[in-house]
Amino acid sequence: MSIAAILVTFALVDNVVLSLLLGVNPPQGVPGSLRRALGLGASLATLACLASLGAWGADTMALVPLGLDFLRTPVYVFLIAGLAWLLRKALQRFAPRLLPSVSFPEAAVNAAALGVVLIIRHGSYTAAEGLVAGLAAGLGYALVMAVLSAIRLRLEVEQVPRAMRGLPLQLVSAGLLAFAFLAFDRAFLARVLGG
Amino acid sequence: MSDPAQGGQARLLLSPAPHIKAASSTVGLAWLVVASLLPALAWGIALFGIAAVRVCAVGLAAAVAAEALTTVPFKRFTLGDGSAVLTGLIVGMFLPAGVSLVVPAAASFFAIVVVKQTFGGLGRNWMNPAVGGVLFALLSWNASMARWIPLASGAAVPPLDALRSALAAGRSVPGGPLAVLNAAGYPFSGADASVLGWINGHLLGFLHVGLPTGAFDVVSGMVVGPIGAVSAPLLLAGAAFLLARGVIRWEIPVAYLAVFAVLAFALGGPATGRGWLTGEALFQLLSGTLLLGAFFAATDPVTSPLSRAGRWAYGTALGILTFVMRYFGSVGDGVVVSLALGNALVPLIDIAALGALAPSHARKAG
Amino acid sequence: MRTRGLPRAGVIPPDNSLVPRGLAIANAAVPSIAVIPLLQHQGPPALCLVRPGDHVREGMLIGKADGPLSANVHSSIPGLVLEVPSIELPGGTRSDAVVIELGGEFDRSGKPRLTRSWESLSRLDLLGRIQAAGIVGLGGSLIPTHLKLATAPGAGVGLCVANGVDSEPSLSADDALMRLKAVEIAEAMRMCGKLLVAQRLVLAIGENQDDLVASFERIFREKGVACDIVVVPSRYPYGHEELVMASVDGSPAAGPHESRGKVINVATLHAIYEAVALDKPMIERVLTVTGGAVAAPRNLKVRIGTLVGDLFEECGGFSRPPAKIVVGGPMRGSAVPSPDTPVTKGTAGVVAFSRAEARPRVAYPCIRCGNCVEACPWGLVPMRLHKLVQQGEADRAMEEGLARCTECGCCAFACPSNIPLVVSLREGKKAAGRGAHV
Amino acid sequence: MSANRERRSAILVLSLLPAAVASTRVIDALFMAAGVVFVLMAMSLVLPLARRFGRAASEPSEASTGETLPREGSHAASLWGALLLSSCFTAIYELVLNAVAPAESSRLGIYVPLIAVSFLTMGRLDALGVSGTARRVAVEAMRAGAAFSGLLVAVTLVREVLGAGSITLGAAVGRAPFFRDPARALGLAGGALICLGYAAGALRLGGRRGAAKRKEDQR
Repeated sequence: MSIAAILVTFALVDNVVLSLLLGVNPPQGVPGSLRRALGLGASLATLACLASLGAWGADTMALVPLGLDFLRTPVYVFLIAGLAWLLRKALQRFAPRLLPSVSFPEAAVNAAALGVVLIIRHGSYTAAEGLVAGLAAGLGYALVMAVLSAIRLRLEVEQVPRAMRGLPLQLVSAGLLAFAFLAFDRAFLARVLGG
Repeated sequence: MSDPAQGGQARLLLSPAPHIKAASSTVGLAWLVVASLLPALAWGIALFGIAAVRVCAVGLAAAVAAEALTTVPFKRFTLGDGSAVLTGLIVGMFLPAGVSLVVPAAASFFAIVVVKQTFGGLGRNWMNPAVGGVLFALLSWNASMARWIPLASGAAVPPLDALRSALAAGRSVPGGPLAVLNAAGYPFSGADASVLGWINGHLLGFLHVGLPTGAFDVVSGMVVGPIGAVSAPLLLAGAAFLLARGVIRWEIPVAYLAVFAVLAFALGGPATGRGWLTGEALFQLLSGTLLLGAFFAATDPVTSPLSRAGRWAYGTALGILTFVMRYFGSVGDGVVVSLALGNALVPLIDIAALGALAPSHARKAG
Repeated sequence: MRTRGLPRAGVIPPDNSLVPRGLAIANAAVPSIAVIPLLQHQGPPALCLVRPGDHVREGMLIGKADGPLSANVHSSIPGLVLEVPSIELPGGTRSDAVVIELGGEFDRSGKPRLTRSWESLSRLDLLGRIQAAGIVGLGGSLIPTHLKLATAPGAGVGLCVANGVDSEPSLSADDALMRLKAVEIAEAMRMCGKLLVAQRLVLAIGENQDDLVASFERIFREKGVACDIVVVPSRYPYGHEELVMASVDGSPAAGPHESRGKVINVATLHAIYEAVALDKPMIERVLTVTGGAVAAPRNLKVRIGTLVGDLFEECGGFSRPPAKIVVGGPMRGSAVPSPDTPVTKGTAGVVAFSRAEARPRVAYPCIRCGNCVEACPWGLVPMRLHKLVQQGEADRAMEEGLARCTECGCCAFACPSNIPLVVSLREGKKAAGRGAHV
Repeated sequence: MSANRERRSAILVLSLLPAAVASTRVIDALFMAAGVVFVLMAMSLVLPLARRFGRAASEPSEASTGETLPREGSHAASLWGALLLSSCFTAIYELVLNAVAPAESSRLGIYVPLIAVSFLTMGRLDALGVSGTARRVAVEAMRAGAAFSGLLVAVTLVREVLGAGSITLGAAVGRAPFFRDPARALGLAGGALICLGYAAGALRLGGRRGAAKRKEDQR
């Protein structure tokens, strides 16, 4: 698969939020500011890149040769948790200014990263392709989160039905957006890259 | 003495400033748009017959029923504002006449209930209800959405679809989309032959150029297509009426169509088997639901940006999206899905253009 | 001379000015009863110097400025003080008012006055006369004028702008004043230039008044005043100080304009001239009486304290029954419950709307047309601020710029859904101050 | 109290997202629900034991739901442990599913391993780990699992009937005859999001009704 195909696939066609439904954070749902949306995207891009690399290493060096692929889930989970922890420590140490806008130890990002890594490993990509895929997933996540958080900012001031205020409307909005994103399907991918 | 306080006259009004108002009013805007759509709808009904009436009637009735069901129990009476009727009408006009009647009903219902009333009704939805409803139909009933009613000339699919399948089959010939269609044996009407024969013979003959067969059909709307989208002249007339009355703003359709035409001309050539800078912009502009979408769905004030700069950006984004979706996408002719994506971008465009919608983007005082 | 590059802002209200341009200013009859509020300015009310039963002379000080932000109040007619009740002023504030019954002799009116030379006066003396005369900003600010003209020694401002742009649609009192008293205004500009040690004098007028350019150019040439004339777009609210300043120095309305120069309304300038050259306190002003219910709308020179109802009598009474009477202009003025409210220093006009004009309008849902965004001269998003306030998020509205709202009314004027945006934004400012929910 | 309730239903709905998109047929929903219930129950049984052996980290964690990962402090170790447990139980379920229903296992694909980091397991775990007796913890876990399963099956049922016109239970496919033209869009990811949006709204309405009723009962 070409680099462009991987980018389009992971950013648009198999968008983390809209087709895997991963990475929406429980307490507030969609982020309440664009800054935070982009921070989440950056966090996911970094984490998914590193984790896909790590997962590739673990698979090729340990799990597959030893016939331990049933241990993939715990290994990936720990890999991602550990990486997130390390990234946070590193940021605290070297760039504390960035801390408020990125968010490493977050369930949403971790679940999304796990999803991305699982897809990458299921699709048997190479290490380099995995890196690009992780980056693309982060980009797609940032894009969708930015759009959704702008929609959220707009809906926040409207008098919406009380039962639907907040999370329910965010989900319905995400659903409508997911419908629109179906424009980016496999046929689209094939035509763009083929034509 | 005509002192009102002592003259026993009616008491003076005590309303807050400002005490004068601009002449514009939202009352009846939606009804004006409905009126402007009727000629194009009538054309579609004339072409496709009773089936078209059925589809539009079901779409309209479902929209009105859905609006009534979601508002009347809450003591809100909004049917008079015309927005539900407009939504139902546009949904019907986007559909082919041969579609199963479940489709207009479900699309209108989805449009009103999910896309609009879930968000609190008119003015609060971020996606145009009709666009959402038609998108839902396109995703749900793909096969039914391609059930066209053939014309007397024998044409059974829209020229755009015929072009697509001809190109997909590798039957590209030099000379543009109509040449491809003619080579593929697409039937055009008898009127087309006689009108073009006259034009080519009497007006253009001495210039040694000629309009390709099918040009008259495509321009006049004697083609297969969605009920309300076939007649370009009547759609343009409706749009001109709305523009003249100040109901819609011109920035969005102008940017939309211009960007799309430029892209179709510059980059659309290779897709139709020709070189760069040779794309057939006019054929693409007049085909499919582009004019209907650009003038009647993209201009919905609720789902378009607040500022002038934002409207230019929105129109441009729509042009790009529609180009990409029409040439590479597979959801309908790419207009509806582009409008849906464009609607989703509007809140972002507003933030960028106004810089005042998010607290972190609040303008500095001064 | 013409300004360009300004953001397109504001609105073009329908031209309702029923007073023909160039119609002479008529003198209103001296009222038999004058009601003179002690609060006619920003800041605390003046201290009352008279008691019921006192006899007052024309132009006598009856209210003494209470602190530096306050302004003197003078009696506009000679006569007997009947009482000093508390009355409600247009807009809802309350103030004590001295009620005077006309009687006795006029000290000033009808007597020839000598024009005093002011060139030799020191800046302090000049300022003292302005302060004593109780002059306040007549363009709407109502800030005591001597505060604006007082500068620290040696620290002059760059610009001194005379603002002749209509402050409100339909109000042509300033325009009439400029046509009638151009020489006096030019003279007052020189005074202010001296007071402010201004490097540049500018007269700003609206596009719709550009026939005034030639006459002012001639006067400036004759008097040897170095003064530029700047023509600003005739859109409301381009008469606002900040926008006038932006028009004059070409930069967009940003930052406190006070540091770049001073903008003084022409009516204020005329009052300054009268105070300095004629030793006349602020006891009368020119205002516009108009509206669809008025038989013969016109500009009147009116004594402070005259009741609004009497002004309509001056203009031929009502041609049709008034449904709403507004003190001030149609965009920002306050509707009053009865015409028995006095003219104050800040009253630039009174409008009597007929029933057809005052028809109340039903509000419809916002359809996000963006008209209010285009109309707002301060680049705000009124519809979003309104919704924030309605949601009880007034503090967030302040963060998003509500504090910059001047309540000019452009958004509500432009709103096709008749949403009372100004009311809501005003509520929001109050609520944000309290930190409470509306 | 109501804010807490709100937060709980938010966790419930959001943890449903990946499971809901994976389940386009009722049978998928049953298998996903079984997995979640299994992991939840197993953890609620093992965790108190593990805690008894380990150092009792009895402080409640500060941000609970948003945090699946240890930051600092005394509960860090227990969170790492919980993560270990949940991923191991998930791996066990994967193995079992693969053995019992290999076709189903490959259909659900990556969504089974994702149970490990599901907000529900994590969110519960926080509540579980810190307070209460083993029995209370088990009851809590059971209640959460039941809510998850019920909602997932309900949403999937709606989506399958309206979106595919069928009801699939195991190999048996029931046709819903009156849906000759099913709205396929509901079977897509967007359909899952929209259905869950309404489910969240309904939960809130139900919660509010319930709270009002309880208030009345107390009077």
